Amino acid sequence: MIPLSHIIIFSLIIFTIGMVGALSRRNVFIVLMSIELMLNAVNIALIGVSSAMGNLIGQVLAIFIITVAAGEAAVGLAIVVALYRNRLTVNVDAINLLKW
Amino acid sequence: MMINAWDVVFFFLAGLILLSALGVVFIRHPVYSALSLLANLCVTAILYLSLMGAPFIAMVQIIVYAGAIMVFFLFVIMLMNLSKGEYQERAVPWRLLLGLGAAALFAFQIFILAGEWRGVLSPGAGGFGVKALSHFIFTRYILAFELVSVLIFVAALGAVALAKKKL
Amino acid sequence: MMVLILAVVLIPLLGATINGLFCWFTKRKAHIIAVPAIAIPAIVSLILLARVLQGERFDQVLYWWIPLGDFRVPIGFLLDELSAIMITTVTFVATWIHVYSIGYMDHETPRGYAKYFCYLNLFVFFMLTLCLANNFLLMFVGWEGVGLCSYLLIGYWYEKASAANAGMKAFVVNRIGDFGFMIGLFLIYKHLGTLLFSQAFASAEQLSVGVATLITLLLFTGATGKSAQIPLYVWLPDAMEGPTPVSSLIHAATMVTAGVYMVARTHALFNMAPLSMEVVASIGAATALMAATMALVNNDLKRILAYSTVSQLGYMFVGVGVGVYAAGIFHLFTHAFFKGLMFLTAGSVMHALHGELNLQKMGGLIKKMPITGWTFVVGALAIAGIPPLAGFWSKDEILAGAFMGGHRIIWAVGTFTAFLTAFYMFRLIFLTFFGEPREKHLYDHAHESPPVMTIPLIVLAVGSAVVGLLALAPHGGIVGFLNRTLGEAHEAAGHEGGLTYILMVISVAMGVAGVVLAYFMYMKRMPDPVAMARNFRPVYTLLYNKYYVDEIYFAFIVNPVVGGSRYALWKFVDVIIIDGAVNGVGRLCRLVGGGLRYIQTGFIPDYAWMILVGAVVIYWIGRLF
Amino acid sequence: MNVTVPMPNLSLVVPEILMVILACGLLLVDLFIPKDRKRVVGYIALAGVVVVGVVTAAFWGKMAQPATTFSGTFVLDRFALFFKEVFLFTTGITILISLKYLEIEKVSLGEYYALMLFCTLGMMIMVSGADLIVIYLGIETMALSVYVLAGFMKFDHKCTEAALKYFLLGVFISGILLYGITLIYAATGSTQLAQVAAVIKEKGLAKNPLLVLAMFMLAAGLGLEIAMAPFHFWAPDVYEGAPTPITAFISVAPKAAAFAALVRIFYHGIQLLEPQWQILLWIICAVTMTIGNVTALMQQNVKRMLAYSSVAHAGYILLGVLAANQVGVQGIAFYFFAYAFMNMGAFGLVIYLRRENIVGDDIDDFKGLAQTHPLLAVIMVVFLLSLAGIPPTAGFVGKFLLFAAAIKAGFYWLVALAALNSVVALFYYFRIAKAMYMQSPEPLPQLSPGRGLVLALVVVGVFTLFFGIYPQPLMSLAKDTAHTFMMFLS
Repeated sequence: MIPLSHIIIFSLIIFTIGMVGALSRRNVFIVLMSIELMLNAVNIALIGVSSAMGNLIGQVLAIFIITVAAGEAAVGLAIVVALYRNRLTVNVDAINLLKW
Repeated sequence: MMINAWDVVFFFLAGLILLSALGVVFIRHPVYSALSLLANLCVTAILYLSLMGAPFIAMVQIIVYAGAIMVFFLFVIMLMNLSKGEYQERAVPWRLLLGLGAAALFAFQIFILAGEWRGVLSPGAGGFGVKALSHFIFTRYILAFELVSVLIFVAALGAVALAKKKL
Repeated sequence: MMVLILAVVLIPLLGATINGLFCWFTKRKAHIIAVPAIAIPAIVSLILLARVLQGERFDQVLYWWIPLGDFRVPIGFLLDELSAIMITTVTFVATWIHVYSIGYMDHETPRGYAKYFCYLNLFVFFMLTLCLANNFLLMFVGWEGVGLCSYLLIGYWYEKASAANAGMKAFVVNRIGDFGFMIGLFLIYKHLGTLLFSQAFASAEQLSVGVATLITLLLFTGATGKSAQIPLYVWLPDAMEGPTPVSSLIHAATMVTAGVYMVARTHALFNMAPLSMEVVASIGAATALMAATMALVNNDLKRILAYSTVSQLGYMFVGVGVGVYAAGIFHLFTHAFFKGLMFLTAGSVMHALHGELNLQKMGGLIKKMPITGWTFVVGALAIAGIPPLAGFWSKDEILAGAFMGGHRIIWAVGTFTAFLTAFYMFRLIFLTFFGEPREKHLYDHAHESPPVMTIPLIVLAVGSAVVGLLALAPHGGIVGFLNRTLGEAHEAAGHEGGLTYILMVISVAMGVAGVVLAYFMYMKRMPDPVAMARNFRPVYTLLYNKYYVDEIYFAFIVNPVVGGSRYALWKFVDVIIIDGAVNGVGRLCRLVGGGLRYIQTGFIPDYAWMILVGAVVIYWIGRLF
Repeated sequence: MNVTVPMPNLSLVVPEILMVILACGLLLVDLFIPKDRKRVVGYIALAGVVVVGVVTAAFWGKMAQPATTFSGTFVLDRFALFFKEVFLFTTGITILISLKYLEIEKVSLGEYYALMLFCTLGMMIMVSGADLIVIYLGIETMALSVYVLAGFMKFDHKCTEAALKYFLLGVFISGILLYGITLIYAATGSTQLAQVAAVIKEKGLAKNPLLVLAMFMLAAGLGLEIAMAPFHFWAPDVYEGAPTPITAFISVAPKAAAFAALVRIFYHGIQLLEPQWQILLWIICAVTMTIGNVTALMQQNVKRMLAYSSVAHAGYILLGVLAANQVGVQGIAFYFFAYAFMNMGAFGLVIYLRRENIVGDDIDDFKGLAQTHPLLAVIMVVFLLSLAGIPPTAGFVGKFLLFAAAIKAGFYWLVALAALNSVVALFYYFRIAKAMYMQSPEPLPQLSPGRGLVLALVVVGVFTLFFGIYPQPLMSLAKDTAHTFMMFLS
């Protein structure tokens, strides 16, 4: 018997780790992967709640999130590839032509 | 406080997931970072399977997430074949601190609400089969399901349009 | 009915839009769009007039602009006897002036040509809106719209400094009047709670005399600006810098009469305020006299006509001021014909003499340009009040109304002004068209204008000759017709057989006297005008310099304001207060803006954590409240 | 094993189905059209959008009552229809202004139009979604297409950078949005708005901190597309970098979609949390208006200035959301059409100034426009007046409605602040007018706009003026929209 709050706090920790990665890392790939980590944390929470409540909606949403994550990864990586061709860098700190 | 076997499983898996998550964020080299994420996703799948009674999600997690997305990531990272200087970031401590601070602030916000989460997981109670899930998707969420197919198509279309070299 | 009214209003707008948007396409052919865009409404107006004659009336809100709870702004039209006469006059005169412009604006650049017709159509649109509005706000929109077009057209040749200045002067002077008008509107809305004419006039009797006086005086301030009355008449003579057809249409026949129309339209309010009526009549009489005296000695063809316009507008205000609203509008109606005509003939003369306006250089032109000359004479006879031409009937109505209403002094002033009018008009005629040519060179090159210009002259001359006879139509003639809306204020006292005829004889005698005097002075040189000017030098100088009003305004109003603002205001208010406060706020804003933009560092992680921190902070502020 | 899958009522999703067919068909047609004639694809897309617009409009009369399908996850009401028309109109105009631009930028591709249609599809689903899952998927469909479109000029450094910024922040925020959905799900056991509302009422969860947090996370997720502070940071950069037609598009359509989804979730899902979300939106509204307007003051790039202006406009529209009354919804609906006219127009002008080597987005590019292209300058002034909210333009009517709604709801201070902000806004709009009218032109290459662009400018210019002078038709449509929407609430 695992209390739901454990699961949620755990997912929250993972979510926060992902967020830290997204905020502090500068390699675009790692930023992207950190965001995937955040989505994964959401999934843990969703399936946990779904399981605890005996309600399938959470699982359905989790499946969709996984699929959307795939789509996001595809588009994101394509953008990174296009950017890399132009600038020969994948470092988010080097990307600030547009400012002010 | 009684400790039963499921608790042990949970804490073990949680520990693994946590470690691999930290790995994703703190490992320098993107390839190793990606591998760490791969591990993270696989262990999460085990968590779904063992504790949350969600075998289908576990499978999807392995096949789509680990199998497709991560391979895609690794493929692109290796395709670019970044030199060492590219991925070796200079540490920007204030940014890390700010990131940590902001994230902590956010976490704190949800954390103090932990008491609001009621209910327990009962692992081993069986959970839902694939049949129930699919019935649910194909009746109630059929629109969402169709929409996801459009979304995947859009993603593929967009990715090709952006990534192909010639116009 | 609604469809017809909309057609009258919107067709000119359509014409303006086409010429405005496609000036690169219409170019020289702009008139093909512009003339029908006025001619069709003119025909439709006649149909409408006929239906109004049969007793039809139209007053309907087309739609409410932003209807939301209590705040409702009506957009709607009112067609009654008054507006029917107005739109017929406007469209009829405008049509012929459009035709005339085809010839007159011949030398313009293709785009300028299209632009000119675009403005002219737009002006007619706004003028018709003004006349047909069934509420104060829409009337105000038209009021401002015609002002805008007038401003644009005065400054049409904006390369010329005098034209640009004149445009500016008209703009500024009119704003002073409009300001009064606007406050008047606010007061009406505040005290009567409506902007609709029908509702406002129905409840006008609730107003106390004081409030009514205040409102009407404010409205009249607007009218003095637009209709060039003392003290705001100074812009009109300068407005003659615009193309002559514009002077004819806007600054003689239509726009400047808007003030008279407005007073007549709001007669229900004016009836509540006897004091305001006195003010209107007195200012009208004073303006009539003053402008006429200024016209006596001027040598500029168009300016004489401009002063004459101011003077005639004074008559109209006398009419509406003494309560014979119908007579005032009747004079407006006849004036549109003969003054429009005279400006067009002046334009024809200018056209022939390459822009020469000085009377002293003309003379004997009637041999070279007979149509122009004789049509002008018709117009002058009309304005001089010689029966049976148009001016006689309307002027007589006004003067009779003033006399019957007990305004003996005003009647006397008006009658004397009639004499002056006849005199300066025929002075102009004798100097221009008769006698010996004084500038051989100019005379030799003079030629009659092309038919496209002379036909409108003939049409308007015929109009000037006969429209006065409408007074004799059955059922009280045009005055009786107008009185169906305007009410018979003092009419009960009028037309007491013999007295009326005596007054009529007196005013005709005054007109004839003026013509005869002018003939002897300028054709026979006895008494010699030059000698007269020498003998009465102070008076002559005073008149020649237009009573120094411009100079006085400059000395006492413009210069102190400009100088004061330059020295006192600029030094003190601007530097210390404006710079310190308003500019300070502006500067603060810019400073903050300048600072805030640097938040936008361009780095993605920065954005992410700022979003996060901002969100958390806002969340907690929200939770704590 | 027999599983019966009940057939949902497909008639309500006919516009969406048509949209998918159109977009896929477009991709097929694209294969057979030679590279130098891709414009044809644009024409087909435009024709299709018009058809879908007509089909959508045909629903109006039948939808006096909202109708649901797909087990209540999809709702069609006048509110949704109205916003769908906004999207379709914006898409149509965007296609018109793109035709020539894409050729100048040498990225004329069939995929561009297909993606735009998919994006529109996503937004159409968003406003019709009655279930958070469907709304989320609608957002993602829209967002993925827009990310790609924003980076469509893939050889342009700024453009790809804009796409990356948009993408990363968008995905980051969508994580937060998902957490918000999870929280709502955890608290109420459902994601369907009607059920969420019922559970909140039944269990008395109006003050539940989980829900309050969830509400804020949802607002954050939608706030990114709305570009409200503090989620607006991407907007100026992306607006500047993206292809100008796409900038015009994302300044209107996704914003409208996100607003519509926000209104639907807040009014129909968690309306019992009104006191809580009013406080939050109050703060956000005040900050958004002020930041947008004040920062815009010092911008030299017109696209960037309009980006900040669009942030400020998001603030004004939030007034309508806050008011939570019928006039507010009416104002939002009206404002989005007005906003579509004037903003598309202003960006269209920037595209008009696009010529070889000049993007046309610097304020100096507007110098002396009144002398070289007087008509163009006049049209721009109409758009600027409308953006500044001065009569007689559609922008004034819209702003009037929003302010009136807020006053009716008692937000006097906020309206005062909004009015003050409108005055500040005058300054930077005036800067463009000043450049056009009071400065002399520099010798620049001839402008060569496409016919599509001219048509689009005339259409939006006429609409801006027409609905300023005669707002009645649009207002009554917006009123019906608001009426049925709020009726469902009570």
